[in-house]
Amino acid sequence: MLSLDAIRAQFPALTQKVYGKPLIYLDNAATTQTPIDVLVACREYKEKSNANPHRGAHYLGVQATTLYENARNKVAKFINAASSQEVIFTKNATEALNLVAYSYGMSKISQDEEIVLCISEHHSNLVPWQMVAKAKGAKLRYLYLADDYTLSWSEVEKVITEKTALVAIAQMSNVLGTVYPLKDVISYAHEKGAVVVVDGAQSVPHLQTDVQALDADFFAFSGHKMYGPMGIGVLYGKREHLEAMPPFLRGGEMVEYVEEQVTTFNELPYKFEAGTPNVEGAVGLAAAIDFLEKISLEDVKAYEDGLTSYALGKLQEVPYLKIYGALDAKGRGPVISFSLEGCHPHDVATIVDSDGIALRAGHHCAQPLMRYLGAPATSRISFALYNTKDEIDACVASLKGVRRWLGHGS
Amino acid sequence: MLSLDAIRAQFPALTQKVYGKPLIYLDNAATTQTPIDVLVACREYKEKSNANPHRGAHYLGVQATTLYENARNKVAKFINAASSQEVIFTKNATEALNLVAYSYGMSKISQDEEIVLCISEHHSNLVPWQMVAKAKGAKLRYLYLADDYTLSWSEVEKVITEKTALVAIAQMSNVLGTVYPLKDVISYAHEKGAVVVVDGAQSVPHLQTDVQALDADFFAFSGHKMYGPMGIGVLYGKREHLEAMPPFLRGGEMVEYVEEQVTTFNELPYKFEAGTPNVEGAVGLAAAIDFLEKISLEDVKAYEDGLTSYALGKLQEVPYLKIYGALDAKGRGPVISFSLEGCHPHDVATIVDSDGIALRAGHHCAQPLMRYLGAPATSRISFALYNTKDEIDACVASLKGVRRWLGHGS
Amino acid sequence: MDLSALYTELILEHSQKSEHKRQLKTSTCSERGHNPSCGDDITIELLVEDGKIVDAAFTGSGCAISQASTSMMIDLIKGRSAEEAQTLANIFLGMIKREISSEAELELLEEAIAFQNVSNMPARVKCAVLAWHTLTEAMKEL
Amino acid sequence: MDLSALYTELILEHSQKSEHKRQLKTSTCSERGHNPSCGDDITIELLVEDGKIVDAAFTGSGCAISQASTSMMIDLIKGRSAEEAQTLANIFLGMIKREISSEAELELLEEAIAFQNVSNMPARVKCAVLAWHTLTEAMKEL
Ligand SMILES: Cc1ncc(COP(=O)(O)O)c(C=O)c1O
Ligand SMILES: Cc1ncc(COP(=O)(O)O)c(C=O)c1O
Repeated sequence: MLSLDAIRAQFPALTQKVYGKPLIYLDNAATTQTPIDVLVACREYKEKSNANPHRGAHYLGVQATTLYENARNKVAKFINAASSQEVIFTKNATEALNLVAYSYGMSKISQDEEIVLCISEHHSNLVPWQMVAKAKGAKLRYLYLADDYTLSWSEVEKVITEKTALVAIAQMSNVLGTVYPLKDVISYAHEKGAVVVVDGAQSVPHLQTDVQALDADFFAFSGHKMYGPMGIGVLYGKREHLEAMPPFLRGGEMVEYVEEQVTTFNELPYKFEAGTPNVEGAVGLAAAIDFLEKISLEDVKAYEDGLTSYALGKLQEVPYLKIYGALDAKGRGPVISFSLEGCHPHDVATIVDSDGIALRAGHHCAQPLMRYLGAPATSRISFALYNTKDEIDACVASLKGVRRWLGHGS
Repeated sequence: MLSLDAIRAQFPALTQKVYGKPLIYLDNAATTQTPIDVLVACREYKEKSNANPHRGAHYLGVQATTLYENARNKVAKFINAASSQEVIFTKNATEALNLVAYSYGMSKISQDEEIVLCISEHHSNLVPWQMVAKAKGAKLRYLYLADDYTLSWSEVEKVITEKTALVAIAQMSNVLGTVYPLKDVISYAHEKGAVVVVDGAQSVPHLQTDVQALDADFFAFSGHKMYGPMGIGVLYGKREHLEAMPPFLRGGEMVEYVEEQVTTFNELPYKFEAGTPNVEGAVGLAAAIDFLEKISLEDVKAYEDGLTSYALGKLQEVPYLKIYGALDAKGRGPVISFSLEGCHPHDVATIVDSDGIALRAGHHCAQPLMRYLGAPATSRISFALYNTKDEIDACVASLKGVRRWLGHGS
Repeated sequence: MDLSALYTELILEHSQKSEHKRQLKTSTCSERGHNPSCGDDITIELLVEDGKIVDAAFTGSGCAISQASTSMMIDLIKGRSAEEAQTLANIFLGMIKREISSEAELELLEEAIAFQNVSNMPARVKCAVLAWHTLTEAMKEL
Repeated sequence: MDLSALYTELILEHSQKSEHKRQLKTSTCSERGHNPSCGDDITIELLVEDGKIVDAAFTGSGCAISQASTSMMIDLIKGRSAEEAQTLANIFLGMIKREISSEAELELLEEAIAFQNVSNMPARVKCAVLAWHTLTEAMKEL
């Protein structure tokens, strides 16, 4: 593994000061900072290869097409897809999940079938399914969590049944950090005849992804949460599903023959990519994958697990602090939500912000979970491979001062 | 106006050589090259302000939100929207047009109503309407063009009728260069009770846009065709329509309250922006607008009209060359399609490419128009504000050699 | 960023225990206001007689800023006419948007002038103005 | 880029007037192949008797590369067995993908070896291989 200093040196954003203090960025589950290699790859693309891909019989057009398709191949290998034709570029995980909801959900799910979600789903893997359920007369059911924030097998067996047409679930909760036992859930769902849509937005930067080993039917994630640019996301889908699905966005590139009244569609993956794609975004995502693979996801995980363990220990020493999630780094990712008694998370964020520390406060786009937890909002810290124990110490020290600032004594 | 040299100096991509020859980039209707100010703005955002907007109560979150909303305000002013709440960021023009088709089209258009398109529409403003027509039992009708590639008023009166629910039309054709008299068409369509969706992808970089003067109901365009980044586009919609429309993509940011079974939606424009937006794309688009406004669109138009006039004259001197489009720069933009007798456009593109000249060959995502013109494909050159008469001369010289390369004598 | 200019003793006092945080027995109008993204959620009740706000109170939860702002607002408007209350709301909102800076006008806000600093804190503006927007909505029912 | 290595006299001759551009009176199988994005659109007809391609022809339109490639392919496969034709198609496709470079194998392609350069031109690969993919599809019907 590279040294931490060497890694941090690759992130220009980490050297900045806010309010005259060194930035401590602990909002990585919202979006990560970007290494220089990604910035340079995007810039080089614009300066040396910029063109509309798939359209030009000229030099730059060929360059752009090659870079774009190389990025697709890199993603396919990174997540171990059987074929790069199963990799569709979208603008973010949200669009990827909507693609599945509109194209698969609206065409394959029927009245009285059931769609199963986990109660911890992010709105992006929840609101689209509300739409499908409502439009098709299907029923939305939830997997609820045990007191230790895990998903019990009895809950799985209770909720996923022969009636289940589709299960949509995140691999890692963006609030609790819980990593769900998806391999087992997916195999069980398949036994019951359901397809499974995995929201990998949180897990991809932290765990080795293998869509074939998971046997996921669909798998969605975003570039900007894994050191890549904004504006690029990925939907993986098994070929058999993608072939059978109608297109979603329609327009240039995704067609074969267009007549005045009818259109035939292009082959995979182009059938699902309408309009000019974000080539620079794809190129940046490929560079982010190179960056991650150079370090290796195994080392990333080991390092981040260390941070998580350390932080869980330290946070528990903070008076009046309650953690929402497992207290052990095993089976969870580097995302820790908590509350400080008597302190609204928004005030907590403002107070630690004044020390240069970026954490997040709110419902984290998981309102049903917040309601289930009985917390209108929480504070959340989340780590990337560039965070340090010193930063955790600084955050903990700052958190210890919060109650005083809010007039609760020390 | 800035000097041409000063303008060209701002585009790093224009200094490159291909096959050892200076690049002559004449494929601007597909995508434009990017000025340094845009590259720098995107980079600075990533290094100094990168965060997930609308979510953070921390310093960077505020920065990102401010930059993103400033970009929206800039776009609103640039197109003269009544309010920046009417400006929705999408990934490209295609997504913007699909948003209107899915949200407005699928909810407001009924059986036996008519959707009117122009025969020159780009697939992105055509295939979505085929979907709506088919799903809703509506009828798709076309405005055909006169022999001089213009839209006659009698055609407008014939095709747009009381039955018309929606007219979807580009302000400028990406094949013919024709600029349609949209102000009149829109006012006539409004009299008949139809709404009008304007595809501004080609016109925005060349003509001053004023959505209120046009009285367009919807107006879509892409950043990458106007010197901005890829992965960012815009949908303008009149507030009254947007308020009444259901959301399209669903997920984070676009919600108000999410319960397990039902959701209420955020106010405009957020209702239509699901998931993490492409902030760097929006920042780059804002920088592109600054770049254009520093020169002034009036000057851009005057300069580009000069190029178009010059090119039309020179191309007519090329033996066996036929232009598809008006031969006069008036009423058209800097996009010129043509064929060379006996030469397939793809071969034409390869041959001029070997001289470092990028032009485009194919159906230009307008197959119904190609069929209407009786040409399976054409060659196309299209100008940006950085092209020169010398480049046109070089292109014309190269074109003159094409027939020889293909064995047709000189 | 100067936290002590934000979390002043006055603001903390109001946020922690406000005499106005209660329910009215009878009210002329009430309005719920919320910032879904941060979870602030308050309901304001007014008892208006002959155009005068004779009683006012609030319930709900939220951050220190939104709670204190609501409490101070009620301090200020109780006993005033609905018109005066609207004028004060306009001044408060104008102060936060930095559109109003005249000392004379701002002084009319009395203790609520303590929120002037929030105009420099885009992330907290929504918290400070929630009550005042909600008041404006409530009074539309009169 | 060396145009003369692409638009050779041989390729131009085949592209401009091919004796194989015609319709068969009777055929065993026929297949349409197209590259929608560039407009190449050809139909290949085969007359196969006792496993042998006794006649073959094509119709349609496209660029010089696709037309010449189709014409040379028909030159090559006429009179051969379907198996031999398939082997030749595999060699051609392998040559373009740069997976096959053995001189001995490539020589079996005879004139069609002229397309070897196209393997350096990603924009034109589709044009060169269209006929050969179409042939493969056509022979699946046998
Ligand atoms: C007229 C017209 N409309 C729509 C589009 C689609 O734009 P985009 O591919 O950026 O979505 C284009 C360009 O490809 C165009 O020329
Ligand atoms: C678990 C989870 N799913 C989906 C998303 C949506 O990702 P994006 O906003 O990039 O579309 C997020 C992040 O916001 C997330 O944390």
